[in-house]
Amino acid sequence: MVNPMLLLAMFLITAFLIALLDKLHRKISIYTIYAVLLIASGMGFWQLNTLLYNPNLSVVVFSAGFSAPLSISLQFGVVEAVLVALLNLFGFLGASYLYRRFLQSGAQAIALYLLVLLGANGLVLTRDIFNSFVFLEILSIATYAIIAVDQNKNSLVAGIKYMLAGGISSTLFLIGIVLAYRYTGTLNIDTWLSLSPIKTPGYTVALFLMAIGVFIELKPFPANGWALDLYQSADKGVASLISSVNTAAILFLYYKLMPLFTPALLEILTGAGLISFVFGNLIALRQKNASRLLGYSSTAQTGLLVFSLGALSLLGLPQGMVLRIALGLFITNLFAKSGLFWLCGVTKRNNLQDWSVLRSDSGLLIIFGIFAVALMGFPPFPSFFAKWQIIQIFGASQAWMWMAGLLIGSLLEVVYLMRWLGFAAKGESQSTLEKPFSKLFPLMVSALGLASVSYYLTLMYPQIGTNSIYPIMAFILFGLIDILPVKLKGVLAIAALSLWGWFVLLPPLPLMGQLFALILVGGSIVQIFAFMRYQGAAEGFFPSLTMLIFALGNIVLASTKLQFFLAWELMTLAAYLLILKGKKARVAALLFIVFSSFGAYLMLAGFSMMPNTVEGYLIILQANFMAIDWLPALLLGVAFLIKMGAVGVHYWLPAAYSEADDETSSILSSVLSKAGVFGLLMVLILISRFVSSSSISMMALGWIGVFTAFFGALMAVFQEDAKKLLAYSSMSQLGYIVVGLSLMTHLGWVSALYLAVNHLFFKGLIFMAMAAVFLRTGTRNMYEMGGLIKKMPIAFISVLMGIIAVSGVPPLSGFGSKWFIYTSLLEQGRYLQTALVFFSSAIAFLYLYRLIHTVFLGQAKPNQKDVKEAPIWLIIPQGIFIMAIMAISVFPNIITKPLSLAVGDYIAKPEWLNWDGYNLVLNSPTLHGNWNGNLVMYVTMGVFIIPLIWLLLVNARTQKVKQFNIVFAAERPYKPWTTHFAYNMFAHYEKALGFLVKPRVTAFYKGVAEGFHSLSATLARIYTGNGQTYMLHIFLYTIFLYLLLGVK
Amino acid sequence: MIKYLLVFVAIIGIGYIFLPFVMEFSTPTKLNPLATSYVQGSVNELNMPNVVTAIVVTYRGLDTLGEVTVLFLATAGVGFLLKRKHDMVNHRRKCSEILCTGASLLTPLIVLFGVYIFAHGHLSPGGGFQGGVVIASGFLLLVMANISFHFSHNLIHFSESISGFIYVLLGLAGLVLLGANSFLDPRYLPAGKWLDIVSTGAVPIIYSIIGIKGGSELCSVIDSLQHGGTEL
Amino acid sequence: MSIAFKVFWAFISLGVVTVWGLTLNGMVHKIFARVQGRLGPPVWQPFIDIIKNNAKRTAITHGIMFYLGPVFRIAGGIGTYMFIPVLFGSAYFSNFSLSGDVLLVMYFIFFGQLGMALGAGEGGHPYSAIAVSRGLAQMTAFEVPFALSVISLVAQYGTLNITEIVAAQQGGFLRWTLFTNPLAVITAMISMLGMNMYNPFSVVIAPQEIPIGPPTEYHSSFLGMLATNRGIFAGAKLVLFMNLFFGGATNLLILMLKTFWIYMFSVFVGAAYPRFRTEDSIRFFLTYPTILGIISVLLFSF
Amino acid sequence: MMVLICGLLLMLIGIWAMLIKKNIIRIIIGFSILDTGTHLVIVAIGYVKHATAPIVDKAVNISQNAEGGIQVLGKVVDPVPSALVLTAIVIGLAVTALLLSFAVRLYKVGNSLNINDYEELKW
Repeated sequence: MVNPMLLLAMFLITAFLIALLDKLHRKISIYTIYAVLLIASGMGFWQLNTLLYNPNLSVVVFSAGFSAPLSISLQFGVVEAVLVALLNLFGFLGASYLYRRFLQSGAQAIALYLLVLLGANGLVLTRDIFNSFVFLEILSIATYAIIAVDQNKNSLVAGIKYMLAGGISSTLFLIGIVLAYRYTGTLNIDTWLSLSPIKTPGYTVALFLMAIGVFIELKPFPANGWALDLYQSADKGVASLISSVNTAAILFLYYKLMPLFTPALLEILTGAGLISFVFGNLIALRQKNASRLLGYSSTAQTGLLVFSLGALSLLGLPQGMVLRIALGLFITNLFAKSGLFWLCGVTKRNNLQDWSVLRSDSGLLIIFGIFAVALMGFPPFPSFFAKWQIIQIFGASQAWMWMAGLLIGSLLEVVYLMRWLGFAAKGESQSTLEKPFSKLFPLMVSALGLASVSYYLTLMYPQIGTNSIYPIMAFILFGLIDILPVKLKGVLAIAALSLWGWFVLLPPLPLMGQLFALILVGGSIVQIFAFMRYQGAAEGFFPSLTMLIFALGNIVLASTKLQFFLAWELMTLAAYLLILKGKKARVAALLFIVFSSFGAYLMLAGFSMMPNTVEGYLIILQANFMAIDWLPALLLGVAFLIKMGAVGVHYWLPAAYSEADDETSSILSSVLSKAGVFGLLMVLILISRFVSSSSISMMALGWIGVFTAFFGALMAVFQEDAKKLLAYSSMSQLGYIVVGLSLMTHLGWVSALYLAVNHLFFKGLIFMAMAAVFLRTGTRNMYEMGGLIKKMPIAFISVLMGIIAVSGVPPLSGFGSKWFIYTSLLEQGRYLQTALVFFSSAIAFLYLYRLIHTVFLGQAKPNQKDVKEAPIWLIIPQGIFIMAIMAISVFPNIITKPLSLAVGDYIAKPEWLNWDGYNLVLNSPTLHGNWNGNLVMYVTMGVFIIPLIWLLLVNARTQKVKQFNIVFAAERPYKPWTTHFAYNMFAHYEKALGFLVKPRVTAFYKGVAEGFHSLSATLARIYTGNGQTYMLHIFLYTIFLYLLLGVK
Repeated sequence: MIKYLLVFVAIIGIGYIFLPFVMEFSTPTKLNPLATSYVQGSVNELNMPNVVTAIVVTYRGLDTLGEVTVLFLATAGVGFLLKRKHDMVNHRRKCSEILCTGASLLTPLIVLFGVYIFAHGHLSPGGGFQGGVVIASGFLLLVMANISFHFSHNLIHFSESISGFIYVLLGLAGLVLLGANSFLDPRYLPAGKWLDIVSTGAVPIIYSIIGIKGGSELCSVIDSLQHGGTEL
Repeated sequence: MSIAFKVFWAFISLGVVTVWGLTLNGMVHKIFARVQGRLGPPVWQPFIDIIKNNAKRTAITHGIMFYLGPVFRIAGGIGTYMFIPVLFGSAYFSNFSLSGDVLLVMYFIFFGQLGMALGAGEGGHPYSAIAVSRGLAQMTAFEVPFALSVISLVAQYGTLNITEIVAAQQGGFLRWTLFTNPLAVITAMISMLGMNMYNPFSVVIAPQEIPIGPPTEYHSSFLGMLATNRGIFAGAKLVLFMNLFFGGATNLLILMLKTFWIYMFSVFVGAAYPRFRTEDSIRFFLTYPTILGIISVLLFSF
Repeated sequence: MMVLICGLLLMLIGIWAMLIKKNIIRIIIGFSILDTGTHLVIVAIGYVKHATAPIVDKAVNISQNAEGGIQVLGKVVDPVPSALVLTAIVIGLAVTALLLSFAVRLYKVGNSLNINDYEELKW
């Protein structure tokens, strides 16, 4: 075992002698402290290693040859070892960041820096309460002093505020210690713990003072103005030090004191932590200054840690578990927050919008991305697992308020961090950065460290399974080979995914799972071809793309809730990254991730109320005999509806679908939305025992679906932007699927799935064809195109097939989906819903005609006269989709029968539904009907070919005429712009029904956003910048908490 | 106005927080067990009459080490903050004859007294810090009197560094000589005779070192405040 | 029945409906002329037009879609007809109605319209597109009451199968839907006004203001085909209405009688009313007939 | 008891000064007063009725027991708070010194000691 005394002695000796060493050479002293910090960190790791192999080792060391209550004891257990290792490592990284400062500032700064770390180490190690006061003061005073490395006015002012606040809190702490000593007669925490509880009010006061002293050092909202000013103005190296090392050590002190608190006190402080988390994030929402934003975020994260430690302890979890969970949050925050502060120092940009400077430096951008994403709790970072567990525990113990607070705070966090990331990734880039190695080094180490810690944590985490790693591995591997040509990467990706899909994904799945696997993974693989159209390396697509597809497969393959959620979050993240690749996709991507996160958090809450699943046994199989309550079903349902873009929560959808790159939009629309369908289906399976078609809930779901279909279609009619049109069209189609699912009947589900499959084909097809059009014309506004049928016949044919399929005109497969949806609805007596569905599908004709007419027909534009057909890579997927559509149109049985079988596993096929050859016969007591897709196809071919032959016979030699060979107002027009009837094509329709699509939802969400931002701004007003006011805050806060505690 | 009201509320509130404690406070009539064992242990195990010193230097020696560190920190911090590139010219007038003479006369005595205090810290009231402060006050007197007396910066820093270093070494000596739990244990030197100045193990040495350390730190602070900090 | 036999009889029935449909069109023109105080063309004028057009030698085309437009159109008309059983209980006049139910028919109606719209679109004339946009807009509106009335029938008869619907109406005229479910029939008849695009819903083809557009872009055999389809399509729709609402027909005579009067309804209304603008007709269809339709659905769903 | 209350009162006075006075130096003085009050409270807590300083000399009754160990019979005050206060004083001193040098430095940069003049960082 390592004697912790040696650790402290080493720090002290170095600190005392550094002045002398510095006389020899400045660099000697700097490298000496590097060595000391690394050795200290190594001692931590060594101790950890020792303890892992020898868990029963005594870990307590006394001083002065006396044992505990008499002397001061240090404890160097597992937790302490982890902290010592990490804190010193970060001390080292921070020191290397400050290398230049040290060169200028001299030995004092170096000694001060070392003493900060000494204080932190001592605080972690000591088990004596007064001794911890001493180390706390060492830590604080050293921090006060080191603020002065940057002697500008602001940091001096912030320093004074900090010192005053620190002085007050340590005075409270000190007086609390001594008052408590009066009752306990000991200063040793362990001895204290073994005492029987003391119940007098005076003791409670003492405890309270002690606790509040430490607590205020943890910067709780709203008594944290001083800390924010400090984060904003201090040198970023120092700010990083404070937010990581300093806070971590004090937090650990808080943790050590926690067992001493009365439950009431702990409850109050825990609540205060949660408040701090939520409000810190709320105020950060409107913050434009990067360092101050990080300050808010940092206080929020500390609040979160305080909260989770307290809450989990209050719920009676074993300490080992509490610590493991908190460690996940802590490590993420440590790496990411200090990294972000360092990054702030490297970019030297305070305004968030100026962070676009990172665009020129993809390495730094990636590092920034890692930090931001980790902070938000996306997988595979440790905070993801921590949050997962916390929410699960809250759910199990029904701590709803806590859960809600945690989730709201997290959502706010997502908003501002993602906005920031958006600025960095998508803003206007102006200049280059100066990047000294000493500052880059810690950044790279912490990003790499965070990534590798996460990777190993994910590997080791129970209930994960190797499958769940694939998306991450794919991301990393394709990230490493991202410089290769895009064609090669495409082939590799297709090969890898196909092999994986065939040998790993499909075999264990039941029919329903295989079906979705084919839709999700198969549908995506086909569309990989489209990405291969890019020239050169086209960096940035394939890591996210492959991660997305693997994650999609994993959603189907999940056997535990965690696996499902992990895959879901990875999918969301990958989709976000893909959307962000779009040229103007900053806002769209932000909307996407915010709504997705909202959904994900609902899902998280829902999962926490759901019974545990059996590991190693697919959820989709378990769903058959498991049941969940209505509340989790509701939460999960809403979560999936968000992903599908149901009306009301569709706000993100048109933006994301239209601003993403065209290939991405295609995948988003045709594939990704089906993940939502899959989820919703699972939920319905889970509640199928006690919910029937006529339940109010299912009726409501049906109406949601119907209105989604209706409003989606109606809004699509009024778009000028082809991609927006397609986006709304997707929304509309998904509405049908929701209606079908809501029926909870065999036929209903078959129709929903049939539609899902169809939608994949035709929407993928149209998107691909339109991608080709956008590529060649360089615009998305339909009225700027026209007459492209002659230039891009293949695209035209694809779109033609697509719109026939979408509209449901026989003989293509689209009619099948209409037939299914109507019959299943009518069979259940949902007449009014049928009518509205019918109306929406009639409206679909409007936008579909507009799409094909304004783009491909009408007058060609002169500036598009050199437009060529699309590259082969975009045509391959189109060909595949056309073949698929034709196949299921001519032989509908190849899809309807398997679908019926797949659904039959969950809802048995009724006897009145039969196949008579290709004739699908429905003989239910309430409805008779039939559909013979095969025969329809032949009849249609017949009635089409006969007149065609006739026409060819009588009119074989037609004369081709030029574009303007029409008579327009008695003249030949020569202005295609005015002759092409395209802009605002359905003006009359807008006059009649436009009032229905006033942007109410937009107004609502804008209002919500504005409300939050002004709330945030109002709250931020309490930070007046006056040091005295901050002190007043501290005192009033103390009094407030005291009154809450209600000591009698 | 609102602000005054809030301050009033804050002060009343803080007073109110202490109320329950004051209400039930009664001066105890006997020592608690920990204090008793300190008193007994100090006399019996350490052979030290001054129980406070026993606690400060031995039992809770780690606190004291921390305390020394805090002093060092303050010095370094003040020096760092008030650091100047060039010494500015002092525009203060010369001291009067009486002050000069008095100060010159008293300073050695004061320093001597300081040494006495920390050398006898284990026997009588007093100790390293007190001694150090007294010594520093002597130098303060010189500074106030504006006698053209220059600290040797190097000397001060050297004594700061080396005394701190020796203190830690003395602590480590316990660790080396007496075992893993004996950091800062002074008992590797003989306990000596009761009330003897060379007794109670290494305590007198430690306290002297603390005295030197404290004195030089405070001198350094005085120097920094007077002349601005120095580039170390 | 063998496939060849079926195809054969399908042709026969197609011929019948073409002739009857065109005759009806001729009569309509005559009636309109008389209402407006003109002499009007002879009843057989449509036949003359078709023959004349098909005999024209010259033809121009704007492209492949333009060329296929009329084919789509007539295929839509024929196809729609093919999926409707014409005579109840007759093996010969049932066409290919076993390929699907009323939903198939309702959707196949779109086939020709869509194809036509595409063909006209390629012509590049803005009026084509304007007409299409009006037509589609109006179509979405009148389909709602029509769908509601069909739904009401489903609620009433529990089937989508046209033959079964007709079967349910057998046994005296009082069992016709017209009498058992009058609201649905009224609704459907109002939407039929829109379907037939006579006044007051004639803004789509706007015969006076827009004398060009598809009819002039298309000429010669193209126009002939379109004219033929006009007969077939009208006949198909009338047969459908007859089957759904007026008890169907067991022989051709009854068929002619019933379809004539169904057609005359919209003609009389058309002759008597002025024209709605597009947005007005949309508003109209989505209010009164829709409410009627909803009531009729609700009446039968409880 | 009196000392305790005096200490508490001093603390409150210190807090008052910190919250009301605008001059940074005065605020620091307030802090010093708060600190001193704290020290008084600490010392007061260690007091035992009718006891002397915890230095075993002639003022304290002692007796030798059989093994040669010394038994302290007289009353001494609790030595622990005394030891603690020593540390606390030094720490208070350090903080005050640093505060003062910050104030000095700030005065040089900002030419004012009024705390209201330093409010640029906010919100």
